Amino acid sequence: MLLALVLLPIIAGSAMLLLRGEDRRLYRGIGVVVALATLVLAVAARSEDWSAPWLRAPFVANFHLGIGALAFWLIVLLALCTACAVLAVESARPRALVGQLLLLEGTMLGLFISRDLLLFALFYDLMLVPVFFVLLERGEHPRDAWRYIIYNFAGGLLLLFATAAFGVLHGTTDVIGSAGNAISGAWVPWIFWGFAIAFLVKTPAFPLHTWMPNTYASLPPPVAAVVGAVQSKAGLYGFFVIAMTLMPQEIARYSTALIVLGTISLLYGAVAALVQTDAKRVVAYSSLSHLGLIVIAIATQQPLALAGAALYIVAHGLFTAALFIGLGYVEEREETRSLARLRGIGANNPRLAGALTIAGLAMLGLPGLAGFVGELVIITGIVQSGNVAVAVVAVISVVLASAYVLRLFQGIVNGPVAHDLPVRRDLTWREGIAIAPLLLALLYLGVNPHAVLASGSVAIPRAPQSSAAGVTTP
Amino acid sequence: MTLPFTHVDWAAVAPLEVLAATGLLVLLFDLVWRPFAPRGLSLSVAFLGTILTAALIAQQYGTNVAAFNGGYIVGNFSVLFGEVVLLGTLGALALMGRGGSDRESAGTIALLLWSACGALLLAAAATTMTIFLGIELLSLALYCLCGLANRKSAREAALKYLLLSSTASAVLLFGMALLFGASGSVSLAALASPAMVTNPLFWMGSGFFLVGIAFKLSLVPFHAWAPDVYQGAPLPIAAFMTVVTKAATIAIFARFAYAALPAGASQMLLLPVWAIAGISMIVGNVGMLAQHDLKRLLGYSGIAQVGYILAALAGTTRLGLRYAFFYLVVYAVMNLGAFAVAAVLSSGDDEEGTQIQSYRGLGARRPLLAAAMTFFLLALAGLPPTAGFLGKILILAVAAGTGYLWLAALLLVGTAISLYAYAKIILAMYRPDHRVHAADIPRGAPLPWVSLALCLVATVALTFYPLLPSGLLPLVK
Amino acid sequence: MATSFAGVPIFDYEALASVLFFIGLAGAIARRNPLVMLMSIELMFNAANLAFIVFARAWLNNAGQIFAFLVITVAAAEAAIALAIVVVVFRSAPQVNVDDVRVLHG
Amino acid sequence: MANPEHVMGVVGSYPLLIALWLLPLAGAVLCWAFGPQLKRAAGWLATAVAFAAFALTVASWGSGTQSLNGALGADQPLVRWMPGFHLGLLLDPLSLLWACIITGVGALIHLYSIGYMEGDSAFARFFAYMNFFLFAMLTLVLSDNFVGLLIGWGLVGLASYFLIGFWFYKPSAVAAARKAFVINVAGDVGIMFAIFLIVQKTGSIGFGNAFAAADTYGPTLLLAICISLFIGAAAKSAQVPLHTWLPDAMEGPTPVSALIHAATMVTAGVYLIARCAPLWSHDGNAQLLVGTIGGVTALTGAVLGMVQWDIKRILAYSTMSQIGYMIMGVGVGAYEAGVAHFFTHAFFKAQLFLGSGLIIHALANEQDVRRMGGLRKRLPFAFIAMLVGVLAICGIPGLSGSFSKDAVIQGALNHGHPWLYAVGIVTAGMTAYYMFRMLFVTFFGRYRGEIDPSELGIRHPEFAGTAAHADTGGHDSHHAPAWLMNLPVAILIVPSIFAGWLLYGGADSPWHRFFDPQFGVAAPANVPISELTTTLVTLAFVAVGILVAYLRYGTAAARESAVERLRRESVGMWPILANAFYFDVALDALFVKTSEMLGRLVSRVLDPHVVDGTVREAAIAAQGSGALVRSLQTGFVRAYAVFLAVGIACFAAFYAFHGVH
Repeated sequence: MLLALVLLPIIAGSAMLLLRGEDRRLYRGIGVVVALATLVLAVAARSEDWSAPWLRAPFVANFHLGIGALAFWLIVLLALCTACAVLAVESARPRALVGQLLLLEGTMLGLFISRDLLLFALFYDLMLVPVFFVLLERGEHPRDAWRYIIYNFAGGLLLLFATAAFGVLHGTTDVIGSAGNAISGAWVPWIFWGFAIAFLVKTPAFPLHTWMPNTYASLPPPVAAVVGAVQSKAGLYGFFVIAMTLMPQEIARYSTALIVLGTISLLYGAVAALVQTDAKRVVAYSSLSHLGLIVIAIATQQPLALAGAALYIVAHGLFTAALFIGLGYVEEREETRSLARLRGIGANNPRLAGALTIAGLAMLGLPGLAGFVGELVIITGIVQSGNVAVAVVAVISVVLASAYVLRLFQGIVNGPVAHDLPVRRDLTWREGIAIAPLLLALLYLGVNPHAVLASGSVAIPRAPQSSAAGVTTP
Repeated sequence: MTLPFTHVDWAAVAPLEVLAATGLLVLLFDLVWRPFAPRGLSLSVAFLGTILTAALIAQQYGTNVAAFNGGYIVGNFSVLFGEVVLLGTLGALALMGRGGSDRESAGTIALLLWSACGALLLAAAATTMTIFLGIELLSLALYCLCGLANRKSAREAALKYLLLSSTASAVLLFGMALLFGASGSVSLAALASPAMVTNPLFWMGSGFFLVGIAFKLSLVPFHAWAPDVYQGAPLPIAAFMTVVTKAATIAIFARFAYAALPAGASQMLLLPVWAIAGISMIVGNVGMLAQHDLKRLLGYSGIAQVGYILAALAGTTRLGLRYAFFYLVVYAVMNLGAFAVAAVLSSGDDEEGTQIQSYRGLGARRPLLAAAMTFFLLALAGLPPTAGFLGKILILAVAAGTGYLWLAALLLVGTAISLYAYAKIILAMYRPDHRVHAADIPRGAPLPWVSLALCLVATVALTFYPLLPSGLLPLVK
Repeated sequence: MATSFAGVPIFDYEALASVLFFIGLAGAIARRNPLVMLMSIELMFNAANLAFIVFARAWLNNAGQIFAFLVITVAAAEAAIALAIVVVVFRSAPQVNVDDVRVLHG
Repeated sequence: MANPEHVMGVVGSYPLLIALWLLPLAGAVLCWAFGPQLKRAAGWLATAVAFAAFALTVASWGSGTQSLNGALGADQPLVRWMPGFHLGLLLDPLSLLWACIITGVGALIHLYSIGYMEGDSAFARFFAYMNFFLFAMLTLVLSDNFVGLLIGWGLVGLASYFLIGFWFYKPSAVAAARKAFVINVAGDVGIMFAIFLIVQKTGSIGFGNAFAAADTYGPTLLLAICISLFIGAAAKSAQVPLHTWLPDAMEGPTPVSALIHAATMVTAGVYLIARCAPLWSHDGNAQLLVGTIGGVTALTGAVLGMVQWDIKRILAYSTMSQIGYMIMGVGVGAYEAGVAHFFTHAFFKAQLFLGSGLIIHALANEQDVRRMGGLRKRLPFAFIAMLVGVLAICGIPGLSGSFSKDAVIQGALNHGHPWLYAVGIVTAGMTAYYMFRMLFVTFFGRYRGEIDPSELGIRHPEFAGTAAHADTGGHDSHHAPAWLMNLPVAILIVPSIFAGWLLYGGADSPWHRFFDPQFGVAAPANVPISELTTTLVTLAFVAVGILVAYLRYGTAAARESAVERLRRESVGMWPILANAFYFDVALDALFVKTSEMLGRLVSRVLDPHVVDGTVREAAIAAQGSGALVRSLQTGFVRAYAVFLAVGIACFAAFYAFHGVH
């Protein structure tokens, strides 16, 4: 069933790319069904473990699939975001877009359920491809596709190297989600930084982030939603299941460096978001800021911070996706994303305004929504780890967040109606349904975040590995 | 007087004989039936002969025969490299079925097969004499083949290849003479003696020998011929050269590096080769950045890819040889695939279709072709789920394991640059504003399509079922 | 291994072969006429041949002599192909100069 | 706090409490979701919800005041996030008091709003927000832990944001809303920070655990926690220097100003400090700091209140000043007095705002007192309402304000802060001055609404809160029956006058008996000045204030020359007062301008040119090397041969070198 989980969206997506016709309702329908089917499959296969041999030398690698605690929530997030994004697709050529979205989902699913480092690396690079093509065909400038692929591929190469070196050193790469595989030695710092840089590119964190604002601004909103919400978490997920589990000594040794990078990202993204004129870029830079907080949390290794990080990963995914989808609606209606031109949407589109409000409030960490819980628990953990100064910076960034979110949200929604922009009708049922689940999830997790919080503290496996079928030693 | 060679010796070279005879048959059939079945017949015969040869070689798997006084050693090594050579040959033959003029097609095919004979010889050659014979057989046929298109550039490619390759052959030969002087034997086995470590003749001979090898592998700074020749040569011949010449030469190099060097000297002796392999990864990939012709670009790409393969051999470990071989196969498949796409798109002798400009807007006009091309380019860059990804990771693992970290680092840098170059082509194919430029593109003959599909399947399949034969160690005696 | 041959030390033969080889190499680089370049390459081949024969004599191993014959044969074949290619390339050219042949570059 | 888990109240199941808490949320959701269908009924629905909540609060009185084994009040556990992170509801005398005011005064203001908001295009949305505010405020005061309190803290900020920016087509309202929200978030993070520190020490977010450990924090940590909490309190309760949002917040509809920015939300800081009394009682430095800031705020608010012309801004500064009193009271340790002032202030300030709302409503959104005058006859009910409010706030004996204000002033002295005592008395005098100034200018003399604004010294009518440019969405087209707005005001008059009597009687007063279990015994009043003396001195200052106001604005001569006088005063106002001590300018320069400058630096210089520039340079370098490789590939076969020869030479040199060695 795990195999089906990965293959279903990939096959459906590929088939869609090869088909003909541009029936929007049909393809949207198929896409939503597939995305929801993966959700069902993921829940059903939650305790499964599947493995088949791959390499025997120079290290053992297996096609080993399984769903970890944190991965499960990421998969739920991914399936949800994909379903919503597909539903929000509004293109004259929807077939390829939906197909690419499903491919993106499939590759990322593969990443999250990989229990083998090599397989992880494979999906890590593979998931670049659909986004690259979307950028190429639908991006605002081919330059954005370049930037995206070059940065991420460079990160992917380092991951590749680190994986290879890890395999040689440890003898097997079948290590994700199982205890007792921590490595140490003179080489390990190199391997660690290989992984870490790759993950920091993907997240992204300062100073490896410059691909991100362009990419997010350039992507069609549904894809931007999935990329910003879930793909950016691949690196953080990697920190959890790889860097932290396999190289605990290194992450402790270099925690200062990571904390510094995270802190710079935190402030850098926040102040940059304050002055952007492109609505999507505000969200992009805010992402830099928020994910910097998670990097700090990971670097402290404090259980509370990790629990918060797990929740914040999910929460950030939810509100980022909701915001990108919502801004997509705005752009589609007003034909611009410029904050200098947009205003007064709320007068004619109260439902859209409401959706943007909730998403924006979640982003600025309004108490009661999921983002707040994540921030609170993370920073509590940071303080517990003794980094009070970092916590001060973090709360400053929270204040800045309220400033840039309000600037974004008020700029679009409030003010007198902009008469030079077209007036369109409010959200349709379809559009509403495409964004509502994300907002409801934000509300729910804000009140009852227990399950997701718990996944962060158990992400580092302590129990002995369950014996996997089909694995033979070389 | 009795012949010094026995039945066993001739049996060992039976595949070569079959392949050579196939070449003759092609000519013969062409002579007789030319008016009725101009090209299809020649191609069919050539295919059958090549496949028969491949089957015969496959039968030799697991055997171990040192034929002709150790001049031709059959073993798993020769079998596997021989199969790669034949794979490349089949790929090139498939590209010949792409339409265009029938003039001289039988001759071309025959020359191609004979050239492949030389390559097969190299896969098993274990004396300098057989090596020289193989290289010349391979090269002489290729000189002609390069010029076999009614284009100025093809003739120029032939001339350049001829002049430069001959010079390199002479250097190689001179190296062989010095090695002979050092050991008193043409056998590579004699070189493995510990006495060689202090013999200046051996060192100088190895140096010249390796220059010759490096030239055939088109390593920097002996690479200058490669882009010109690949661009000028007819498309199937360029494909053939990138795969077959490389496979055969790597076989020779591996045999020399693994089996013919005295213990203790090998790392220092081969250091220049690793160095130029590293430089090649960078120069080859950088060279791709400013290119406007696909064949030329793939020529530069080949320079870098050979560098990757050699990086696996660095340290001369058993595993390294396996991964070098694996990457060679992968490279052959994805490279042939890329050439197959180009073959579908270009028709006639002028081969205008290989201009990158003509790929503009392909994504909209011929989505399948564009997707296939993208796939192969990404494979060359090493993105999953292609075997290029797995090949690279294995090479990295070997380089990490043997301590050649600088080669691994150069590989990473080179790969990053290469994606930049490949992405340029992909960009040209998919850029929306290029949609209008798409010229009318021919449907293409079936054979290249088949080749393309097979390469595609193989490139994916190799990722998940990697072909990593054990027992690949080359022998000299 | 014999150290001299017909009263001349082996080293001298080696030196001669080397000199011939490098003269050939220099010629291959310096001359513009492809025919002269080919002749220079032949010179390099023959330098190797000389070395083979000398070493064959020195080691009392006739494989070197066989090798020399092989080289002569191959060189003949190569010359045939080379001349054909040169003729094809320069068929309509006023003079035979390899520097005129550079459609392919970059 | 005898029980080991350190839960403050008696743990149990209290459905009434949950109902009381969630009912306004349900009302809000209903009004929001079905606004278009409900139309005017939305107002009645929301009002009914508010009254029901008030009824539930009263019904919960028993559980809120119960006491069992040292546990006071009712505690209802809700959800558990993580170990140490348990959320729940707590109803004890303190929260009971706040809940009563929130729902009681809130219900009256809801009723008033039905009339005031009549005809507004977003009528239902307004009531959804109002109910949402009730819910948020109840969350704040009913939580039994800091996180729940912070959630409420944030949500009231949100409700305030929505309601300030309710007329979102007005750019000034939008800007005011944003400013209020951002400053409030700055306060939120202060509380957040306190939570971090508390969790680090106690591993729990519950009030009980935090207070039980009060004597184990050590002076530094305790001070840090108190300061962090006070940042939150200061932002919410408009304490200097985080007060600048409150005057701007008057952009919201007047009922909002009454409910949120006078009676309830802005007193959350008072609640917080009263709630955290165990912490403050352990830290003299924190008491001094908070008391001082309260005093400074009281004084600043009064000074600025004296020079305002917008009726709502006068009331806003007066609110700020009165909250300064409360903060001063709870800050120095006179918790009962501070809380009492909250209690009385809620009534008379709500009444003042609602009264001003009557005027504004009647004058078609005119808010500038210079353009009023002589309204005593035109709006007699409003005059009575305002008069009672003014007398109460000035501390005229017998009215509610006098009891609580004197208690605060005396409390400052009792707890050893003579300077604050003095400040309190002086401020009382100033309060009397500016309130009577407002009263005289508004209700006496001649109506000045027809006079050209420039003659009154109004240079920029569009900025002065006049109705000239305020488009309030067809607000004037309907008029609700007058009783809808008058009734709540009339009801409020009663407690405005009499609520203070609860304090009468010193240690035997109902007030003290109610709060004794909460705050314990007050500090021994071992001071040279008796309460009676204090009252008399204060009264003297008040009398002076009233007299000055009368002389300047109330005499017959002053009324005659009102136009000329107002013009002169407006034009001649000192810039430092006109700019409200430059707090806005300073905050803007320090934080807003700085962070925007940083943002521009980052996104226009660092990002494109330095960070990305490095990568771009690398790409350009790669392209350049590509061109270099291309140019080396000249096409001359002899050049290639030269490469070959060079390579041969290098190889030969290497191997010759190693061959010889």
